[in-house]
Amino acid sequence: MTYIMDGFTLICVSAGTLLFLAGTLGLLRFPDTLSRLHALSKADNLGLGLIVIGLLPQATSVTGALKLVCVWLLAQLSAATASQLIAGVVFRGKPPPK
Amino acid sequence: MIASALSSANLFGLCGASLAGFGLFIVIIHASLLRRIVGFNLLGAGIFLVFGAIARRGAAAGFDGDPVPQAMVITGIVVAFSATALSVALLLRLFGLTGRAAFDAPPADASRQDET
Amino acid sequence: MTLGLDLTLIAGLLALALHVVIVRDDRNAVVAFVAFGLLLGLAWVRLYSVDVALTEAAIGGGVTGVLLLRTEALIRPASAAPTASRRSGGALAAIACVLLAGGLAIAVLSFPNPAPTLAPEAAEALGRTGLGNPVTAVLLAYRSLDTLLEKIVLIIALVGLWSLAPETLWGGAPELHPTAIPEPLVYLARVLPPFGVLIAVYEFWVGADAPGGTFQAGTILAAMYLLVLKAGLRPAPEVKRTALRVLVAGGPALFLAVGFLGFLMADGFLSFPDGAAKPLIVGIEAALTLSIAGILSLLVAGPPSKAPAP
Amino acid sequence: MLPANALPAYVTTPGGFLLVLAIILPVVAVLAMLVLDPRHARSVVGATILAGVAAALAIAEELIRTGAALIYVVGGWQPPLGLALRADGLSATMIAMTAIVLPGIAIFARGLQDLKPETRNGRAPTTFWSLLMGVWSALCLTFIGQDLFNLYVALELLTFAAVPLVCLDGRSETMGAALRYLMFALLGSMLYLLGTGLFYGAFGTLDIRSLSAMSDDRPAVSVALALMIAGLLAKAALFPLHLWLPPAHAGAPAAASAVLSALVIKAPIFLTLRLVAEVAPTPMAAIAGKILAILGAFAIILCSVMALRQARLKLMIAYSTVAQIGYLFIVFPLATGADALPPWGTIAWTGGALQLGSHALAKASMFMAAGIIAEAFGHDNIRDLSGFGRILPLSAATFGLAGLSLMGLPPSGGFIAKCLLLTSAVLGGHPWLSTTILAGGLLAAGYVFRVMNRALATPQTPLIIRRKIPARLEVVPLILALLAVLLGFVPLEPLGLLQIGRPDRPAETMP
Repeated sequence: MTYIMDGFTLICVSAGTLLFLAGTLGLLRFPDTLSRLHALSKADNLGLGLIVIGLLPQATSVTGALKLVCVWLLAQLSAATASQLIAGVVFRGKPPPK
Repeated sequence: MIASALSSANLFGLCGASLAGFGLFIVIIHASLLRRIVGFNLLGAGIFLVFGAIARRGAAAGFDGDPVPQAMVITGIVVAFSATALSVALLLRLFGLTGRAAFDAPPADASRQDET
Repeated sequence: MTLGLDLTLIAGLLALALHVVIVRDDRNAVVAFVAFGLLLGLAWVRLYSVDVALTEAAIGGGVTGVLLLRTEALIRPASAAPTASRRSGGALAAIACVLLAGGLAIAVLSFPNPAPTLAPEAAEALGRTGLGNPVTAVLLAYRSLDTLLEKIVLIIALVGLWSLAPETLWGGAPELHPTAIPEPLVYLARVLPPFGVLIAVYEFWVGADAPGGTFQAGTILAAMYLLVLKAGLRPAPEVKRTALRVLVAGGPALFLAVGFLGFLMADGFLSFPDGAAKPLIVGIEAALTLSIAGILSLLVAGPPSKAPAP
Repeated sequence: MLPANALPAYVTTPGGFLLVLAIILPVVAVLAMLVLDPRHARSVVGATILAGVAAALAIAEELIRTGAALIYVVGGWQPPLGLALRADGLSATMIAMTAIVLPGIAIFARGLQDLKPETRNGRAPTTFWSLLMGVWSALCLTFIGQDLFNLYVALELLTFAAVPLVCLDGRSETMGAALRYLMFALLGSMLYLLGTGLFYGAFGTLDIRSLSAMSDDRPAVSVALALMIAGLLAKAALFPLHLWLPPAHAGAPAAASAVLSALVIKAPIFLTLRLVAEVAPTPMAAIAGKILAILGAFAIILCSVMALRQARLKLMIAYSTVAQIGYLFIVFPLATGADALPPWGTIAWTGGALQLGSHALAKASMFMAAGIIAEAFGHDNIRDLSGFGRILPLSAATFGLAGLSLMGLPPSGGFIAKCLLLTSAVLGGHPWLSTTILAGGLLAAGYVFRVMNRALATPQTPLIIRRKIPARLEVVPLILALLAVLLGFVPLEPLGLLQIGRPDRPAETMP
C-alpha cells in the first residue's frame, strides 16, 4: 500500500515540477506579456495542484491535508487576481497603477 | 549530521557577509535614493543572516537554534521596516517639494554659497 | 542533498543581490528585491528559524516590497532621467565593501566551537513562563524591555511620519487606492480578508507554544487591511481619530501597565507573578497584535494626504 | 566553564527602580500624547518633566549617598539571558545633565510656541513634544543600558525621534537634510548591530560586564569593535563623517537644533567611550584611541575654520558643534594612555565629562539665542545683524557667555575642561594634541568674536524687528549659559562622583 502511495506521490510531484519548469521556460522565452502570463498561470495552477495532490497521501493528519489544500486554493486565488490585474494593464496599454 | 548543520550555518553566515557587502556598496555608490533604501534593506538582510548563522550554531538543549539571536532578528526586522517606511516617506515628501529623488550638491558646498 | 539545496538558495540570493547592485532601472531593482525577500524566507527555514522565516516573508518580502514598489511608481518621473551614479569613488567604495564582507567572513569562520549559546538557559527558564515557544519567551519575558521599547520605536516612527504631512493635511487621512480600481482587486479584497484574519488569529494563538506570534499575526492583519484600503472598499481613517490612536497605543500601554503591575505583584518592573505569566503574556500579545497591525498598515499608508474633516 | 560565571551576579539595589522610571516616564508621556487631544500635550510634558527631573535627582542623590552604582535587573531575569540597567557616576552625571538641559529647552520651546498662539496645537509643536519625550527616554537608556542589543534599541529610538525633529518646519531643504541624517544614522545603527552580532557569536553574551572580562584579541572582537565604533562615529558626526550634521542641525527649528546639538549626539559618543574603555582589550583600545584622537584633532581645526567662514549664524553654530565634538575624542588616548591610573581616575576623564556637560549647556543656549535672533529679525545672516546686541541684550549676553565656554576662557566649564585636557596632553607627552587644543580655542574665539563684534557694532541702517521677543523667553538660554560658566568653579582635579561604580568588575583587574 505504502509503495503505491509513494509511487503516486513521486509521479505527481515530478509532473508538477516539470510543469513549473515548462512554465518558467515559457515566462523567459515567450514573446509577449499575455502568452507569458498564460505560461505562468499554467505552472501555478496545474503544477502546484499536482504537487499538492501528490503530497496529500503523505500527510500525517486530516488537518495537515486540509492545510495543503488551503495553500493551493489561496495560491489559485492570488495568482488569478494577479494575472487579471496584469492582463488588464496590458489591455489598457498603460503602465501598472501605483 | 551535526557537522553538516554547522557547515550549512557557516555557509549562510558567509552569504550574509557578502550580502552586507553588496548592501553597503549600493548605499555608498548609488545616487538614486530609492536604490539606497533598497541597499539598506540588503545590508540589513545580510546582518540578520549572520545572526541566523550564529543562532543555528548555538543549537542546544533540544532547540534547533539559540532563541536569543532569533528574537533579536525579529526585533531587528521590525525596526528596519519602520526605518524603510520613514525614509520612503521623507523621500516622497522631498520629491513632492522639489521633483527630485536624489541629493543635489554635497552639503559642504551648499552651505558655503552666500545668502542674498 | 541538503547541502545542494543550501548552495542553490545562497547562489540565488547572491545573484539577486548582484542584480540589485548593477541593474540600471530602479523598478527592476525593487522587483528583484521582493524576490530576494521571498528566497530569504526560505533561507530562514533552512536555518531552522521558522519564527524569523514567517516574519521575514511577511515584513521583509511582503510589506516592504509593497512600500518600495509604490514609491517607485510615484517617483518614476524623477528616476526617468537617471542621475549619474558616482564613478569617482567607485573603487574606494568597492574596497570598503570587500573589507566589510571579508572582515565579517573571517569573524564568522573564527567563531569558537562548540558555539557559545544561551539555549540551555532559555530552556531552563522556559518553565517559569509556562510558554512553549522559546522565541516568544525571549521576546516577551527575558528581554521584554527590548520588545516594549521597540514598540515605542514604531510609534515614534509613526508620529514622525505623520508630521511629514503638509500643515493643512495634518491629522487627515492617507490615501492609498488608485483613481481607477481594477475589478479583480476588489474581488480579492472581498474574498481574502476572512482567510487572512483566520490565519492571523491562528498564528497569534499558536505563537505561545509553536512558531508564530504577534509580529507575524499583526503583519498579516495589516496586509489584509491594506488590501481593503487599496481596493477602496473602506476609506482610510483619519489619523487624528481617537479610536485609531487608542488601537495603536493600546498594546504598548497594556504592556506597560502589566510591567508596572510587576512592582506590586511580583519582583519588579516587567516581572510576572508566579503562575500568571502565560495568561498575562497571551493578553499582552493579543493587544500587541492589534497595535502592530494598526501601526504597520499606517506606516505603509504614509502621511495624510487628505485634509481632516473639521 | 566561561569566566563570566566567576563574575558576581547583578543584584537590584534599593534605588534601582529609579532607573526604570527614568526610561519609562517619557514613554508613558509618548503614549498619553498619542491618545489625548493635542491641547493636553503641554500639561503631559510638564508633568513628565517634573517627575523625570525628580527621578534624575534621586538617582544622583542615591548614588552619592551609597557611593555605589545603582543596578536594576529587569523582570528578575539575570543577564546574559535578561537585561540589567546600571548607573555609575558618569551615567548619573549624564542623566543629570540631560535633566537640566532638556527642561530648559522645553521651557524655551513653550515660550517660542506662545509667540504664535494660533498654531500652538498644530502639527509642528505637538510632534515636537512627542519626539522630545522619545529623545529623553532613549538618552536615559543609552546612559544606563548594560546590554549591547538593548543599547541598539536605544540608539534606534534616538534616531527615529531625532530625524523628524530636523524637518519639522517642512521646508524642502530640511527634508533633504533629514533624509541624509537618517541615512547616516541608519548606516551607523546597522554597523553597530553587526558588531553586536559578532560579539554574541564569539561569547554568547551581550552583557557589557561579562564582555569586558572576556574580550581578548581574537579576530571577531577586532572586527566587531571596528564596525561598532565606525557606526557610532557616523552617528556622532566625527570628522570625516560629519557632512550630514551642519545642514540638519542648522535647518531644524531653534528648540530642535538645541536638542540635537546639545543632547542627541552625546549618546553615540558616550557609547564609544564605554566600548573603548570597558570592552576593548588594552592594546586595541590604545590603537582606537590614537585614531580617534587624530580624527578629533582634524575635526577641531577644520570645522572651526569652516565655522569661521559661515555666513549664517545657525550654520556657524552647527560647525562649531562638529569642532567641539573633536575635543571629546581627544580624551581617548589621554585617558587610556596613563599606565599608573585607570581611565576614570585620570584628569582627562574628568575633563572629557566636563567638556560633555559644558558643551551641552553652552550649545543649547547658543542655538536658542540664535533662534531668538532669527525670530526677531526674520533671518540669521551674520553680516546683516549689526547692532543686535542693543535690541536683544540678553541674547547677546547669552551668546557671549556660551562663547566663553566654547573658547575655553576662564571662568567657564569649557575652560576647566580644556585646561584639564591640555594639562593631560602636556604631561602625557602629546605636544601635537596640546597645540590642537590651543589652536582650536583661538579659532573658536575667532568665530565667537565675529558674532559679538556684530552684536556691539553701530548699524548703518537700523535693524528691522519683525517680532517682539518677551524678555522671559531670553532668560532661559541665559540661565543655561550661566550654568555653563558656573561649571568653571568645580575643582581642578579628578572628580570623585565620576569614579563611583568603577571599575565594574572584581578588584583583581585593577593594575
